Amino acid sequence: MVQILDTIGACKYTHGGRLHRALGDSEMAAKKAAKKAKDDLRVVLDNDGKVLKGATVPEISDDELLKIFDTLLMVRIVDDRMMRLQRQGQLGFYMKSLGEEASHLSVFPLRKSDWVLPSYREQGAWFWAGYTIDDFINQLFGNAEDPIKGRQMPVHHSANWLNYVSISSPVGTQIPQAVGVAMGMKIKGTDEVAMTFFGEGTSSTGEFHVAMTFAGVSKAPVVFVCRNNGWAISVPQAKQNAAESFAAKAVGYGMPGVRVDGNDVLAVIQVAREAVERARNGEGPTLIEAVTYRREGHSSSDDPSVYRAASEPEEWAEKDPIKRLRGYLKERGIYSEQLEAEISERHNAAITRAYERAQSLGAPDISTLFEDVYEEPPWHLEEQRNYLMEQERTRNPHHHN
Amino acid sequence: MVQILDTIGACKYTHGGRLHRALGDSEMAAKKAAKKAKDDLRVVLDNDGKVLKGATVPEISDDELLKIFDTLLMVRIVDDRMMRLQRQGQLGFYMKSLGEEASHLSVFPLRKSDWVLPSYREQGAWFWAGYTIDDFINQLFGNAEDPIKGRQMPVHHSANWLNYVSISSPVGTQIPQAVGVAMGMKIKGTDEVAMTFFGEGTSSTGEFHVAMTFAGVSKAPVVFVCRNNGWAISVPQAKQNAAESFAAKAVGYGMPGVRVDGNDVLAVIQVAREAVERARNGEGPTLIEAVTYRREGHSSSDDPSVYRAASEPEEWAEKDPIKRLRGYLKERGIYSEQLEAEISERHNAAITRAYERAQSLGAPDISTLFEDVYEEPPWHLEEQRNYLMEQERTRNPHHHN
Amino acid sequence: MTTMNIIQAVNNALHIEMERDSSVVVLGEDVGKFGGVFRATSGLYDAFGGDRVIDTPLAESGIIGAAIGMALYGLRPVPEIQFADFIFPAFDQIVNELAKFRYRSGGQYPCPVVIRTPYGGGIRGGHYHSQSPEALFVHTAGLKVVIPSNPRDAKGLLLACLRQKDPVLFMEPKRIYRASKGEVPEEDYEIPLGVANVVKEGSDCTAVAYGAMVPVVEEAAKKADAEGISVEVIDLRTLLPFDIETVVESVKKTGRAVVVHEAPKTCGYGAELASSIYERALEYLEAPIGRVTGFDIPFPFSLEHEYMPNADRTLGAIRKTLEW
Amino acid sequence: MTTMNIIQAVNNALHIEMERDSSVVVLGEDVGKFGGVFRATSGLYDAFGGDRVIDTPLAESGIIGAAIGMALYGLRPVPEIQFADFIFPAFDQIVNELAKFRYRSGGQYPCPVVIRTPYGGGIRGGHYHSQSPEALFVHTAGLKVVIPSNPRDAKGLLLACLRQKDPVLFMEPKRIYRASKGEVPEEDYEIPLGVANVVKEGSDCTAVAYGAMVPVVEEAAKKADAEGISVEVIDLRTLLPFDIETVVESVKKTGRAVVVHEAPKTCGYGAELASSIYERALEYLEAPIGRVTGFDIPFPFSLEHEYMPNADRTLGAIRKTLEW
Ligand SMILES: Cc1ncc(C[n+]2csc(CCOP(=O)(O)OP(=O)(O)O)c2C)c(N)n1
Ligand SMILES: Cc1ncc(C[n+]2csc(CCOP(=O)(O)OP(=O)(O)O)c2C)c(N)n1
Ligand SMILES: [Mg+2]
Ligand SMILES: [Mg+2]
Repeated sequence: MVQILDTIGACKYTHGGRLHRALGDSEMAAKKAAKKAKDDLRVVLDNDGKVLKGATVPEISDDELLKIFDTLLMVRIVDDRMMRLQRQGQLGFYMKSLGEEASHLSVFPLRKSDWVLPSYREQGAWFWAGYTIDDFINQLFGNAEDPIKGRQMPVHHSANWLNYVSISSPVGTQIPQAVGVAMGMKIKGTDEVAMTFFGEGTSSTGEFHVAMTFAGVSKAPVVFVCRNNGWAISVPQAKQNAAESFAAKAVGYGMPGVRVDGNDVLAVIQVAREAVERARNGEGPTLIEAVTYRREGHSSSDDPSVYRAASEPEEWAEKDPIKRLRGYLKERGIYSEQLEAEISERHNAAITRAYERAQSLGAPDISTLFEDVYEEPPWHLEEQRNYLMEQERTRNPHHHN
Repeated sequence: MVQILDTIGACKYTHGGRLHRALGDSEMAAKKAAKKAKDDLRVVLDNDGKVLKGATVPEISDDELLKIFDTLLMVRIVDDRMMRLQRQGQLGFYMKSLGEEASHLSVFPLRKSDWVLPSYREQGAWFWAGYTIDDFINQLFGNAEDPIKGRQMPVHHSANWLNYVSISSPVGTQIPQAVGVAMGMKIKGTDEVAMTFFGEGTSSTGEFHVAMTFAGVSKAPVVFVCRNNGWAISVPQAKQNAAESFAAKAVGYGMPGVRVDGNDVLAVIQVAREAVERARNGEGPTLIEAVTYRREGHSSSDDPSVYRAASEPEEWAEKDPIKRLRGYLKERGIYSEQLEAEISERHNAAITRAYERAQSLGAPDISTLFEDVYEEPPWHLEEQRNYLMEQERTRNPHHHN
Repeated sequence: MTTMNIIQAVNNALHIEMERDSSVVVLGEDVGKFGGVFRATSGLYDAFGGDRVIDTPLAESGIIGAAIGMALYGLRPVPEIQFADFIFPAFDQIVNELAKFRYRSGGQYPCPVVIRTPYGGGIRGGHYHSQSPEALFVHTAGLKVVIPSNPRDAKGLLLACLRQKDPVLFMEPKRIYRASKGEVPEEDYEIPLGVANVVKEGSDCTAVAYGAMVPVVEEAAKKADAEGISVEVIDLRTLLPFDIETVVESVKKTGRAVVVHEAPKTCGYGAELASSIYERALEYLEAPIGRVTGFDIPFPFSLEHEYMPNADRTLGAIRKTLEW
Repeated sequence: MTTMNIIQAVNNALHIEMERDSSVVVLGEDVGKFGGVFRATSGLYDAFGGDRVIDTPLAESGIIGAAIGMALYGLRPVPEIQFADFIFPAFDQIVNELAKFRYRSGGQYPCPVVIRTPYGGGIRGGHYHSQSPEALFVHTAGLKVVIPSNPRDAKGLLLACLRQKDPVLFMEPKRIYRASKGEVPEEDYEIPLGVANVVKEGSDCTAVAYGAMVPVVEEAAKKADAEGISVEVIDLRTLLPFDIETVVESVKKTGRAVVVHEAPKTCGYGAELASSIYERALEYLEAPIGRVTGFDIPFPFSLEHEYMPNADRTLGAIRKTLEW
């Protein structure tokens, strides 16, 4: 970052005058803004869960707090169990969120009628909205009860009953789509809001830019949540962005950009609430940068030891979002170890049940291969289906039951 | 713009504290920076060509000044003559630069070994570099002496002997390419610079964003010149960008963004010089926004009366770049009407000569159709060429001679 | 009935459907007050306002991305891509997103976006205002591809597209945008997708084309007639799913076929059409199927007239099937 | 000779060429310290430094756009697209820019970029880690398309690509990235583009494939042998320009052909290959050419094994050409 600051600083403007103002002024202001945007970080809780001096605590009821705690814990347990299944060869692929769970709760302020266009690393958002562990695990297994009929790799969920839109692998495609949903909301004159998630690496895509541009101009009710977890597979954030922060990019689109401690669930909710309010009130889009850290590999296929020091994730463990929330619940007097044990047990039991059923189910029926390509299969798909049905069945080399 | 300012202002942050700083601060700083970036506009000359009080005048010799004047005049004359040819049905298509000519002189500080990746509306940059009126008109006619063998529509020049890269119609594609050229310069360890031009509408493309991102991160020696001429065909700049300015976008990429009066050739040269120096010195990229105005239609196919008031271009005529430079030359005592008449006459005569020859030449030979697809035509192109040669010749319905 | 050209017919269909269905939204570059660079959306802005006729920023991936979002949300967006040559920045949104949304969501998220775009050569547009990229989209499972060749079809096919639930690429033959004029019913009507039109019956050779190549083939058929060769001319209208039955029936009757398109030959649509015919009617074929196409070169400027398939080249190919 | 798999062979070719030619530059996502998600660029960063082995921001259009700029400037960029499924954001840069630069500049600006990308199914990758978009690029005049099927070819073909001046899409069959092992000369050698490899001679039917389908066809040929059917197996190696002579010679000899690829059938590469064969050898053909391909659906996940062409389906198609 020092290098980048130098770049800006090194630009010397020597002219002055009335109309011909030294560009140094705007340069300096821009630099200051960028620097501020980097330094400013909404935080409510310290690393132990104590409220920081002077911080305003967002209004969240005890019940809600416990439900949030429950959800974060659920993500962690699910992640742990699923990765173990993956390591045992039971599951082809998995992606964890370890350390990033709080950022998922950006969806806290949303209503049932709002829409979410997620990326692949926001399990907590799904669980918060009511996506069940059965749905979740059936999707991972791509079995006959998978809500998307075994059509996509693990972690590519879709739940139209929740207005959670089908996850795509090509990163960033959901961002302009979210703007389209929000433009639709505006056209229809509702007070609904669209929220979309993506990683900081994904902010480098053209999709991010066109989405931000469309949103700025249309003032569509959309909230952009950039999970800055420091890494895009092996590429560190400094190789994605020479600006002071990701939130600073909002300046270029005429919308507010906000940085929040993505490991502090209270701060995340506070910032998300403000952004959702703004959108709902017709005040337009907001870019939120949730500053967090991907403490494990990118996915089950990754080995981060090749490209980063082990000490890095260790340092971030200090800021663990569950630890901090736990501390806060204690402060607030609504935590007990027994409670946490019960929650864990409940989730573990539910996972075991869901897993047992999921792995007992076969793949969807072969004829489903040709469904949903179009509303009705045209002749060539009928022909291809008939052909395939006549073939001897191929063994599924990956079948786990 | 008022609307957009409101959007930003309307975001109210109520929290305070030490770590938990009110985001209002960075919001305000960002807003201030954005506003400054809009207000700050490098200007040297007033509308009559008088140097503004306090302005620093860039060092440009009298000879150079006269050559600049010559080039601007040439663009205007060529534009006028070519559009007349188009109206007479002699030319299929043309694009004028009326009022924007000064912005072309961004190339003034470049050396022979530097590279330019233009868009389609910088005739002056080509002429400045030495592209001849014969090359220019032969390209427009796509005739046997067209440097690109009649391969592209009018105004899509290419001159590898000048390091001016082949113009493309899909807007924005040249921007990441310019970054690639600059990355190449950096890899080879030269002190060369790449400059690229594009319109403000084109800043909405994904290409702009990925180029700026790559440039910011790589610190490649590239200068981005955004000609903000107010319109992208029928779409006004306010529908492309909700930020305070186009220069403000630089903040999101960690590079300086500079606004300059694009109708003041001295200011353009001053700003370009600084940016080129920075790039040459290894200090990285700069985004220049040259604020100007497209006083005529987008192209010979356009009719701006459908979408904008006639008063708008009239107002901008006040800021005419040639008028201002003429005033300055007078102030400096190196202008005479006779001189201008001589320049005009020379260009007009050269155009007439070039046009006469250009329209007397036929299209390139039919066999050239199959050249340059690959270094050597593979069998299928040989086959297709032989097939075509066997056919009866088709009349060229557009041939003008 | 009124006389309309293709642009007017498209415009008329959009008017009718926007009137009938308030969820129809038009978006794209210059489609608003200006009414589109070819004037296909002319008058819509005044009739339906800036909320439903949206001038977007200059970014095709944004246009299609936003259209997808609108469709997911329940609207019926009709994005315009100013020239088919400029569709490629949106290619990812089209082939990876639009085409796959219904499938990948297990049927949860249909995505009825109808993309309109003018395509094709013959207007002195050079590389980037002339391309015919239909084959790329036909190869993309999940899309339908429709190309009308005349005003009547343009209106009826577009209305049919707007009333079914699959994503469609609706490619408009800009070379004959104004030149193709004809009687068009003023009322609301649909021409079903997937049904070809036998433009002219014949017995010696089947010539299949679509879009701007239909009149070219008709001209060739007329010339052939003069030589005593009877050509059956089929206007495919829908490229995917295409009307294999009509085509194969015709070829079984004539025993010969040529396919004509402007796009480059290699891996062009003609390859598919020919292969499909061979597979179903090899024993009926008296000669190899002729492919009259553009060349495997970027679309040229000065020599465009030599590049474009014309009646003579088509006639030559027809003759060849008879002389083989 | 050493035993290598395809990844190692690709890596070896890159090492050799970067050593030999200082203008070769590798760029892409995760290609640096990490050595690429498939490890194809492993060790290059340490050997040649961050200036020539560049981890880029996450933007394919930027990767190809920058590569084009480098090539114009005189370097020899070798961008990696992490999966062929992610090439579409760069589609415009590839089809409108890279493919057309030499032509549109009248030969002034050759653009020798070699894009490497793993493609294909069979790895449980679902929609977006399995696609085979080769036909789209074969249809794009100005590009060459190369797909090796084994380590020896991978190295020799890649070295040949890096030493000619046209843009190439070099598609690597990731399903057999590691599974395909074989003896590879350690020294520098080239395998010429445009020349197919007759993997196995035969007399009853010609089976043409490329990439990961070559071993599938070989397996089918073995099974066919057991039934007394002699199959000639051709590995195309270069899809454009393809070795029409070898293919047509073979079909003239055998009188029958099947083409096999993973991509969807409609407008797939098989359509071109089949049409080209019919056009040149119709009178030799005893039966329609079989197309054994993926289905016209987005690439599936759970039922991938039913989607992928396999030896049995290939054998079925071969039998059909004999029984017709
Ligand atoms: C268009 C595209 N290019 C490349 C990839 C391969 N890829 C998958 S995830 C990823 C990194 C994404 O990083 P980031 O956006 O920071 O999200 P994170 O994984 O950190 O949550 C890459 C390069 C992809 N999925 N899509
Ligand atoms: C990718 C792409 N989309 C659309 C077009 C059609 N088009 C040509 S110029 C233009 C407007 C460009 O405006 P701007 O960038 O402001 O440049 P200006 O013409 O004002 O110089 C448009 C939409 C194009 N050439 N390329
Ligand atoms: Mg990340
Ligand atoms: Mg403009």
